[in-house]
Amino acid sequence: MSNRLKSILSGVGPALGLTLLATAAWAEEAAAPAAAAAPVTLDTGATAWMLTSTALVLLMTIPGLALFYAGMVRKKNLLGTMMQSFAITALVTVLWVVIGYSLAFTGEGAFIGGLDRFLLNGMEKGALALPNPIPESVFMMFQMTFAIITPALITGAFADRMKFSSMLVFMTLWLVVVYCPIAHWVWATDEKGAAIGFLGKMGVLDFAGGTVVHINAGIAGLVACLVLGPRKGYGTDNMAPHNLSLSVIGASLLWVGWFGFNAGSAVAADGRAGMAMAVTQIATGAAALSWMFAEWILRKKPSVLGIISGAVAGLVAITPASGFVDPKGALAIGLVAGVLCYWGATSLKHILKYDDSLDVFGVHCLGGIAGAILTGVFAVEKIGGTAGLLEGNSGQVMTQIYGVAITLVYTAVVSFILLKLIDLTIGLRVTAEEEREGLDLALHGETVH
Amino acid sequence: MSNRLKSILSGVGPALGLTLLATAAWAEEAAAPAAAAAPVTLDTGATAWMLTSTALVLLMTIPGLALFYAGMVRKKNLLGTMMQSFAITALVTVLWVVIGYSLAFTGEGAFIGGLDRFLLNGMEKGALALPNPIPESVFMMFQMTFAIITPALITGAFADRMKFSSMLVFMTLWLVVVYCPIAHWVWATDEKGAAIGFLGKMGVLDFAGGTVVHINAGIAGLVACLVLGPRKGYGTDNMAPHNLSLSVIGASLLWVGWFGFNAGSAVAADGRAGMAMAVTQIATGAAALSWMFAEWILRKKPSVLGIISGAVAGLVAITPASGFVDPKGALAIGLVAGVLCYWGATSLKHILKYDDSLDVFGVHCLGGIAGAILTGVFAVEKIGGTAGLLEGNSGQVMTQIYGVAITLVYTAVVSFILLKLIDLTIGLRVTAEEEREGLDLALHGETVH
Amino acid sequence: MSNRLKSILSGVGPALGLTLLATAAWAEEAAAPAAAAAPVTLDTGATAWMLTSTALVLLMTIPGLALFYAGMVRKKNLLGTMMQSFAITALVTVLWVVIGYSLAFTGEGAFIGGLDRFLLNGMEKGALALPNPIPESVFMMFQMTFAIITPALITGAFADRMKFSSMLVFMTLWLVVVYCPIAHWVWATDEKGAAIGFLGKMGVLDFAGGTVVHINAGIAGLVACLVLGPRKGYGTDNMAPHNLSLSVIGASLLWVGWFGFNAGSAVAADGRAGMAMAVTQIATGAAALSWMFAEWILRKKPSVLGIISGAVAGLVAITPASGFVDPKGALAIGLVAGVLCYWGATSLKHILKYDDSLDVFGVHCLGGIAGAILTGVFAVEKIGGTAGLLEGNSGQVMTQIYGVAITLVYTAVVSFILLKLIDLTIGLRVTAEEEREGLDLALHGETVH
Amino acid sequence: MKLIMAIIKPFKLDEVREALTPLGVQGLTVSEVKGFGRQKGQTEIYRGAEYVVNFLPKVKIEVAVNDDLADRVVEAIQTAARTGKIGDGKIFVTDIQQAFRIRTGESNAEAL
Amino acid sequence: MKLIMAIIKPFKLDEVREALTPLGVQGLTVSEVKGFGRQKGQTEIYRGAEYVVNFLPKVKIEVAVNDDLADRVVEAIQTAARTGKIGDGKIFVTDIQQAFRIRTGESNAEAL
Amino acid sequence: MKLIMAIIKPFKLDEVREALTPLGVQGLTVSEVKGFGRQKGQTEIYRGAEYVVNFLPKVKIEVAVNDDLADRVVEAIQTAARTGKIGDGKIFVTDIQQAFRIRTGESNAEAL
Ligand SMILES: Nc1ncnc2c1ncn2[C@@H]1O[C@H](COP(=O)(O)OP(=O)(O)O)[C@@H](O)[C@H]1O
Ligand SMILES: Nc1ncnc2c1ncn2[C@@H]1O[C@H](COP(=O)(O)OP(=O)(O)O)[C@@H](O)[C@H]1O
Ligand SMILES: Nc1ncnc2c1ncn2[C@@H]1O[C@H](COP(=O)(O)OP(=O)(O)O)[C@@H](O)[C@H]1O
Repeated sequence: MSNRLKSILSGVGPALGLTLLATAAWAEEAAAPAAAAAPVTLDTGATAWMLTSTALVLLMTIPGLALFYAGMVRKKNLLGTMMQSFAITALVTVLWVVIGYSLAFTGEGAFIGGLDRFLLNGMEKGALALPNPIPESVFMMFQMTFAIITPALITGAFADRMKFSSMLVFMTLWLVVVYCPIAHWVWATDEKGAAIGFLGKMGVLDFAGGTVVHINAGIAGLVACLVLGPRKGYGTDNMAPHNLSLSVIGASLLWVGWFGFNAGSAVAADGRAGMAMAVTQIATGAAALSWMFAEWILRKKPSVLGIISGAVAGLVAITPASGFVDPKGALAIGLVAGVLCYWGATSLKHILKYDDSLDVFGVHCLGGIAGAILTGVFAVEKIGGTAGLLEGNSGQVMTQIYGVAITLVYTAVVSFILLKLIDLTIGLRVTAEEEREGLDLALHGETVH
Repeated sequence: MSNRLKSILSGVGPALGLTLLATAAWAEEAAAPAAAAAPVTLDTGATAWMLTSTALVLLMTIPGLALFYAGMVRKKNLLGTMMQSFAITALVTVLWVVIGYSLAFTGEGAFIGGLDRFLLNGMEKGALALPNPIPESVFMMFQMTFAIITPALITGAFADRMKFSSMLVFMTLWLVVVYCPIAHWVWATDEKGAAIGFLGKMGVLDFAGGTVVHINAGIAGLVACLVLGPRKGYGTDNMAPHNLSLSVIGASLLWVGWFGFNAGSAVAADGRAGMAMAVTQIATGAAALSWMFAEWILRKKPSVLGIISGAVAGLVAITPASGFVDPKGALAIGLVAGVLCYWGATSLKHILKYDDSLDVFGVHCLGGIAGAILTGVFAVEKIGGTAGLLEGNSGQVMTQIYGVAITLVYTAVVSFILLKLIDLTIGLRVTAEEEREGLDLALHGETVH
Repeated sequence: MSNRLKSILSGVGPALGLTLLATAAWAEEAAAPAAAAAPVTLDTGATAWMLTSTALVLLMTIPGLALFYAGMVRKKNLLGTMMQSFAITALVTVLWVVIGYSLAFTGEGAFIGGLDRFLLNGMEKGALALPNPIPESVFMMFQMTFAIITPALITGAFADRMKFSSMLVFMTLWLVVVYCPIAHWVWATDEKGAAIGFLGKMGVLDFAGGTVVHINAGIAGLVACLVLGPRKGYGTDNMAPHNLSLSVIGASLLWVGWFGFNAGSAVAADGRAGMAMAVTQIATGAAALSWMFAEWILRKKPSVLGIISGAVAGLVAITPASGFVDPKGALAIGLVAGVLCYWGATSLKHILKYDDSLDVFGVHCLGGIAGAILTGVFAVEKIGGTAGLLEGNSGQVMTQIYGVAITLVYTAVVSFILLKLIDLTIGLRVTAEEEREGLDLALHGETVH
Repeated sequence: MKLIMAIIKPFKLDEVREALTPLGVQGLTVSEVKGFGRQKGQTEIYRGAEYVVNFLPKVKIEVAVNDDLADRVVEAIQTAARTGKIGDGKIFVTDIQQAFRIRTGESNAEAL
Repeated sequence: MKLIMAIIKPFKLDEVREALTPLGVQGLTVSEVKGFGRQKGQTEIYRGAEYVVNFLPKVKIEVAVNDDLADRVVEAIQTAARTGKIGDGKIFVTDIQQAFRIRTGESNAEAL
Repeated sequence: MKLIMAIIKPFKLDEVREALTPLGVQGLTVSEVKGFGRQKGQTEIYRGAEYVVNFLPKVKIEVAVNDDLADRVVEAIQTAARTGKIGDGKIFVTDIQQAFRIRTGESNAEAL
C-alpha cells in the first residue's frame, strides 16, 4: 500500500504549487460583484430559520452521524465510535471560537482569513453578519456546525483502530490547516457579499459544502485509512454491522438535519431556501431508490444498509448544487449519485483494496465530486444567479472541476503530512491487543452490557 | 374472514356512486368564501416556521414512525419494519414531485387536481403558494411530508408478512388513486383560499389531516390486514414487542414532530399556530393519561406500551380539530380518544378477530373518526372561523360525519381492489418459510446481531 | 442517614421565615424598571423561533432525558425509567393547563400568581404575551416544557426504587407547591416586563432556569434519594450502566434541545438569542472537555459517560448565564462546571455516601449553583443590561447567592415534607422483591426481550 | 438418571415442550446456541462485503429424567422437533450420577 | 472428576461464586439460560394480548472438580443458592473422563 | 461416543472450527458463556464507581464424536485455541450413551 500511496502522491507537490499560483491570477479576473443597495436590517424570520438550522446541523453530528457510524461497526467498538463524534463536537466548538471562525471568515486574504475574531473578539450582540440580515453570532454558530461535522465524517474511514488521543490531535491540526483555509477559499465574502477567497472569486459554486465538507472529508478519510492500514482481520473475519437499526436512526437524522445544512445555507427564509430544501429532498429520495434498485438487480436483495447509504449519497451530491439547480436537475443528480456511490462502496473499494471501513471516500468524496461537477451542468440562472452547461455556460463545469481538483490535492497532501507526523511522534494506531479487545473497553473502560 | 369482508363491502359500490353525486350538489351551496384584500407578500417568519415544520413532519416518519413500529415487532422483523418507512419516504418523495403534488393541489376540479405541476413544472423560486405568504416550494415540501407519512402508517397493519416489492407497488398506486384525490377533496383551495375540492366546499373541517391522513391510513390498514390474513401463529405464538424502548423513542419523536404537523398546518407563525400547538399538547397529555388509567384500572398495571399508544391516540384525534378548538375542547377530545382507542386496540380487535398487528385501525382510524366528529362538536368560531355544536351550529357534526363516511367508503373499496389486483398478479405475502425466518434475513439479507 | 438529614435540616425552618421577610423588603428597592414605548405587535420571526424552541425543549425530555437516564440504569429498569419521563410529560401538561401556568405567570403577588388563567380561561387566540411580541398561547407552551423537564430531572436521583403511583402523586404536589411559586418568584413580569416575583424584583438573574429548573430539581433529587434510601445492593452489586449508547443519544438530544431552552428564553429571534445560543455551545464544549481531561488525568481513561456528563454539566451551568455573559465568560463557566461536577459526581457523593443514582445533585444542583453565581461574576452590561463583578458590580454576586440560598432552603424543606407525607400514607418505595425483579416487569408488566 | 441434551430449531421449542409435559417431565432448561453442521448458513452482504453466516441459531434443551423415562423423552423430542429438512438437530444422552433440588435439598428421583 | 451443573436464580450468582472460592474452586463457567419448571412465569400484556412467559431467566453454572471435592461443592451451592421459594433450581452431577488446560497442556487434576 | 466440551477465547472460534474440519468433524454447537478463573477481569469505572468485571466473555464449544476421534479432536482444539496467555480455557471430555439425528432418526455413530 505504501507503494501505491507513493505513486499517487509523487506528482502532488509541484501540482500544488502550480495550481495555487495559476489560481491567484485567475481569481482576480473572475471575481463576481455582489449587489447591495438599502442598508441590511435584522430579519427575524431569517434569524429564526438560522437558529433552527444550527440546531438541525448539530443534530446531524450528535446523535445523527454518531449513530449512523456506530450501527455499522462491531459491538465492541460501539461506544468508541460514538465517542469520536461527541468528542469532536466539543473539541471543534472550542477551536472554532478560539481561532477557527476568524481564520475562515474574516480578513481580506485570498488564501487565509485574519485574526480579528480571535476568541470572538469584537463580536457584538447586535451586529449583523453582513451582507446577511442575521446576527453575526448566529452566522458564527451556523458555520461552527459545519466545522464540527466535517472532521467527524472522516472518522468513519479509520473506524475501529485509531488511538483516541491521536485522533484528537489530528483533528485539531486538520481543522486549522485544512478546514479553515478551504472554507475561506470558497465561502468568505466581504460585507457586500463579494467573494474573498480565491476559489469563490474564481466562481466555484458550492452552496452548502460539497467541496468544503464532503470532498474534503472524503479524501482525508481515504488518506487516513491508507496510512493506518486495514483493520486486523479485514477480508477474513466477519465484520458485519452489529446493529443497523442504529444506522437507520442515524441516516434519518442526517436526512432531517440536512434541511438545515442546505436550506440553511441560503441564510434566509425565502424562496431560495425553499427551493434548496425541495431539491435536497428530491435528490435524496432519488438516490435512495437508485442505490436500492441497483443493488436489488445486482445482488438480488434490496438491503437496509443499501437504501440508507443511497440516501446519504444523494444528500452529499445535492449539497453543492442545492441553491443552484431546479427539481429536475435534482432528480438527475440523485439518480447518478445513488448508482455511482454504490459502485464506489461495493466495487471500487474492493478493486483498490483499501479498508475505508465505513465508506467515507466511496460515499462522501465520490458523491461530493459528482455533485460539484453536476452543479456546473444543471445550474439554473433564475435560481442561483449562475447558468450551467445545460443553459449554455460551458465554462462552469471546468471551474467546478478546478475547485474539486484543488481541494483533493491540497487536502490529500496536507492530511498525509499531518498523519505521518503524528504517527512518528505519538503513534496513530492502537495495539493489536486493544484492537481485538475493542475500543470500548480498551480506550474508554466501558462496555455495552 | 373472506365472508365477513364480503358482507361489509357488499353495500359499498352503490353507496359510493350515490354519495359522490349527492356531494357534488351539496358542495356547490356550501362553498365558504375566503377573504383576501391586500396583496399577499412573503412572510419570512411564516416561512421559517414552515421550513421547520417540514423538517418536523419528516422526523415523524423517519425515524419516528420507523422506531415506533420497529419496537413492537419481533426481533427478526426489526430491520424490515424500519425499511418500510424509509423506502416509502424515498418512493413518495419522487412520486409527489412527478405527479402527486399536481394531482392534489392544482386545477379547478372538485374531484381531482390537474397536471399543471407535473414534475413541478412552472414552480418558480420566488412565487408564493397563495393565499399563503410562503413560497410554493415550501408549501409543496410541507405537503409532501404528509403524503409520506400516510402510507407509512398503513404498514403497521400488515407488519411481518407482506412482500417488500408488492408493498412498493401497492403504495405507489394507493398514493395516486387514494391519497391524492382525498387530499384534493379536503384541502385544495384557489389563490384566495376558497375550497376547490368537494369536501372542502361542503364545509368539512380537517385542519391537519384527521380524515386525509389518519382515517384514510387506518381504514386502508384494516382492509390490508383482512386481505393478507393474520400472521402465522397469531393467537398462539408469543408475539410480544421485542424492544419497547425503541417504541418510546418513536412515540416521543411523533409527539414532537406533530407540532409541525398541526401547528404547521396554520401555514403561519401566529396565534392560530400557537393555539394549534397548545391544543395538540393538551389532547395528547390527556389521552396518554386516560389510556394509562383505563388500563391501570382494568389490567392492574399501567404499561409503557399503553401510555405511548394513548399519546398517539390523542395526537391523532386532535389533528382535525387543532385549528378549530380551544384548550377545554382539546382536553375533552384527548380524554375520549385515550379511552376509545384503548378499547379499539384491546377489545374490538379481539372481538372481530382481525390481525391488525400494530393497531393502525384501532388507533388511527378510530382516533381519527372521534377527532373528526368532535371537531364538529367543539369548534369555536373565534378560533377557526366555524362554530361547532356547543356554539349552536348543529349542522357541523353531520358535515363531519359525512366527510368521514365518504373517506371510509372510498378508501376501503379502492384499497381492496388494489390489493386484490396485486395479490392476483405478483402476490402480496411472503412465503411461510420467509415469514418464519423473518423479513430481515429473508427479504433484505441482513440481521441485527 | 436520618441523623445527617436532621442536622442539615434543623436550621432551615427559622431561616426560611427570616429570608422571606428580609426578601420582601429588599425586593421593593431593587425592582428593575422595564422600558416599553411603541405598542408591541406580533413578530412572526420571533413566533416562529418560539414555536421551534417549544418543540426543542419537549425533545429534551422525551426522548432526550428519557434516554439519557435509561441508558445508565440496569436493563431490568430500562422501560420503567423511560416511563417516568413520559408519564411526567403527560401529567404536567394537564396540570400546567389546569392551574400551573396561572399560578406561575399571572397575578400581582410577589410570592404566588393568581387564578386568572385557571384552565387557560381567557387566553385569546390573537392576544400577545406582553411584553413579548408572541402569542400568549406560544409563551404558555414554551413555559410548559420547562415545567415538564424539571420534575423529570428529579427522577434520576431515585432511579430503580420508587413506586410509580407515588412518583405521580409527588410530582403533582411538587409542581404546584414548589415549581410554580419559584417560577413566579424569578420570572413573572407585568405587561411592561417589570418583575413581579420577589426574587426577580430583587434583581436575581436567571436567564433560562439555573435556579428555577436545575438547582430546584437537583436539591429535590438529593432530598428524595436521602428519604428513599439507597438502592438494594448499592456499593456491592454491579450497577454498571447497561447501555451507554442510549445515554449518548440522550445527551446529544439534550444538547440540541438546549438551544431552544436557552436561546428560546430570549423570546425573540435576534442578537440576544444568537448570543445565548453561542455561549450555550461554548460552555458545553468546554465543560465536556474539562470533565474528560480531568477524568483522563485522574482515572487514566476518558470515558463516554464522562464526556456526556461534562456536556450536561456545561449546559446546566450556562443556563442562568446564557442571556448575560459573552463568549469568554462562557468558556470560563464551562471549564469550571466540568471539573466541579466531575468532583460532585465522583467524589462528593462517595464522601457523603448518599445514593443519588444518576447524579442529579452532583450535576444539576452543583452545576446550577456554579452557573448562578458565575452569572454574577461574568455578566456583561452590553449583553443583558446588567453588569457583573468583573465589570465592577460587586453586589450582583451576593444577589445571586441569595437567590440560590432561598431556592435551596425552600425546595429542600417542602420536598422533604411532601415525601414524608407520601411515605406515611401510600408509601414511597417498591418492595424488595419488586426492586430485585426490576421495575419493568414488576410495575409495568413488560420487558425488553 | 439421564441428562438428555437436544439441539433443535428455535421455532420448534414450544412444540417440544408441549410434547414432554404429558410424559411427566416437570422441568427443563433452555439455552440459545449457534450450530454448525451440514446445513449451510445464509449469506449476508454489506456494501459489497459478503459474510457467510456459518453458525445458525439453534436452541439447546437440557432435561434430566429417570432412566425409565429416557427413551420416551428422546422419542417425543424427535417427533416434535422434526421438520425433515436439513438442520433439524441432534439429541445426546449422558448419565447423571446425582441430582438435587436446591429449594428442598431432595435428591435424585425426587429432585427432578 | 465430576462436572457439576447448577441451575440457579440469577441474583444468586455472586453469592454462589463466593461460597466456592474457600473450597479451592479456581474456575467456573456461567451461561444465561431459560428455565421451565414448577415456578410459573409472569404474564405480560401488550395492548390486550396476553403472553405468559413460560421460561424464566436462570443462570447455569458449570464447574469441574476432583471427585473428593464434589460433595462439598454441591453442598456449598445448595446453601448459597437457596431462597426457599419455588424456582431455586437444580444441581446435576456427571462424570468427566478427562480434563485439559489449553494454555499449558496439563491434564486432569492439574488442569482444574 | 464422547462429548467434548471446550471453553475458549471468543476470537479463537473460527480457528478451532477450521482445525476440526480436516479431522472429519461435521458439526458442533457453540454458546456464549462467561468464565471465571485465574485470568482477572477488566475494571470499569462509571462516574467514580468501580466495577471489577469478574466474568470474562468465553465461548463454549460442544462436539460429539466417536471414541476413536476423541483424542485427535482434543489435540486439535488445544493447538488451535492456545495463545499461551492466561485464560486460554479448558477442555472436558464425558461419555455419551446415545446420539440421534432428529431429521432421519439415525442413531449413534451415524448420527454424528
Ligand atoms: N457432532 C456434533 N456435536 C455437537 N453438535 C452437533 C454435531 N453435529 C451437529 N450438531 C448440531 O446439530 C445441528 C444440526 O446439524 P446439521 O448437520 O446441520 O443437520 P442435521 O441435524 O439435519 O444433520 C448443528 O447446527 C449443530 O448445532
Ligand atoms: N428435569 C429437569 N431438567 C433440567 N432442568 C430442570 C429440570 N427441572 C427443573 N429444571 C430447572 O430448574 C429450574 C427450577 O425448577 P422449578 O421446578 O421451577 O422449581 P424448584 O427448583 O424449586 O423445584 C427450572 O426453571 C429449570 O431451569
Ligand atoms: N474448574 C472449572 N470448571 C469449569 N470451567 C472452568 C474451570 N476452571 C476454569 N474454567 C473456565 O476456563 C476459563 C479459563 O480459566 P483461567 O483459570 O482463567 O485460565 P487458564 O485456562 O489459562 O488456566 C475460565 O474463564 C472458565 O470459563
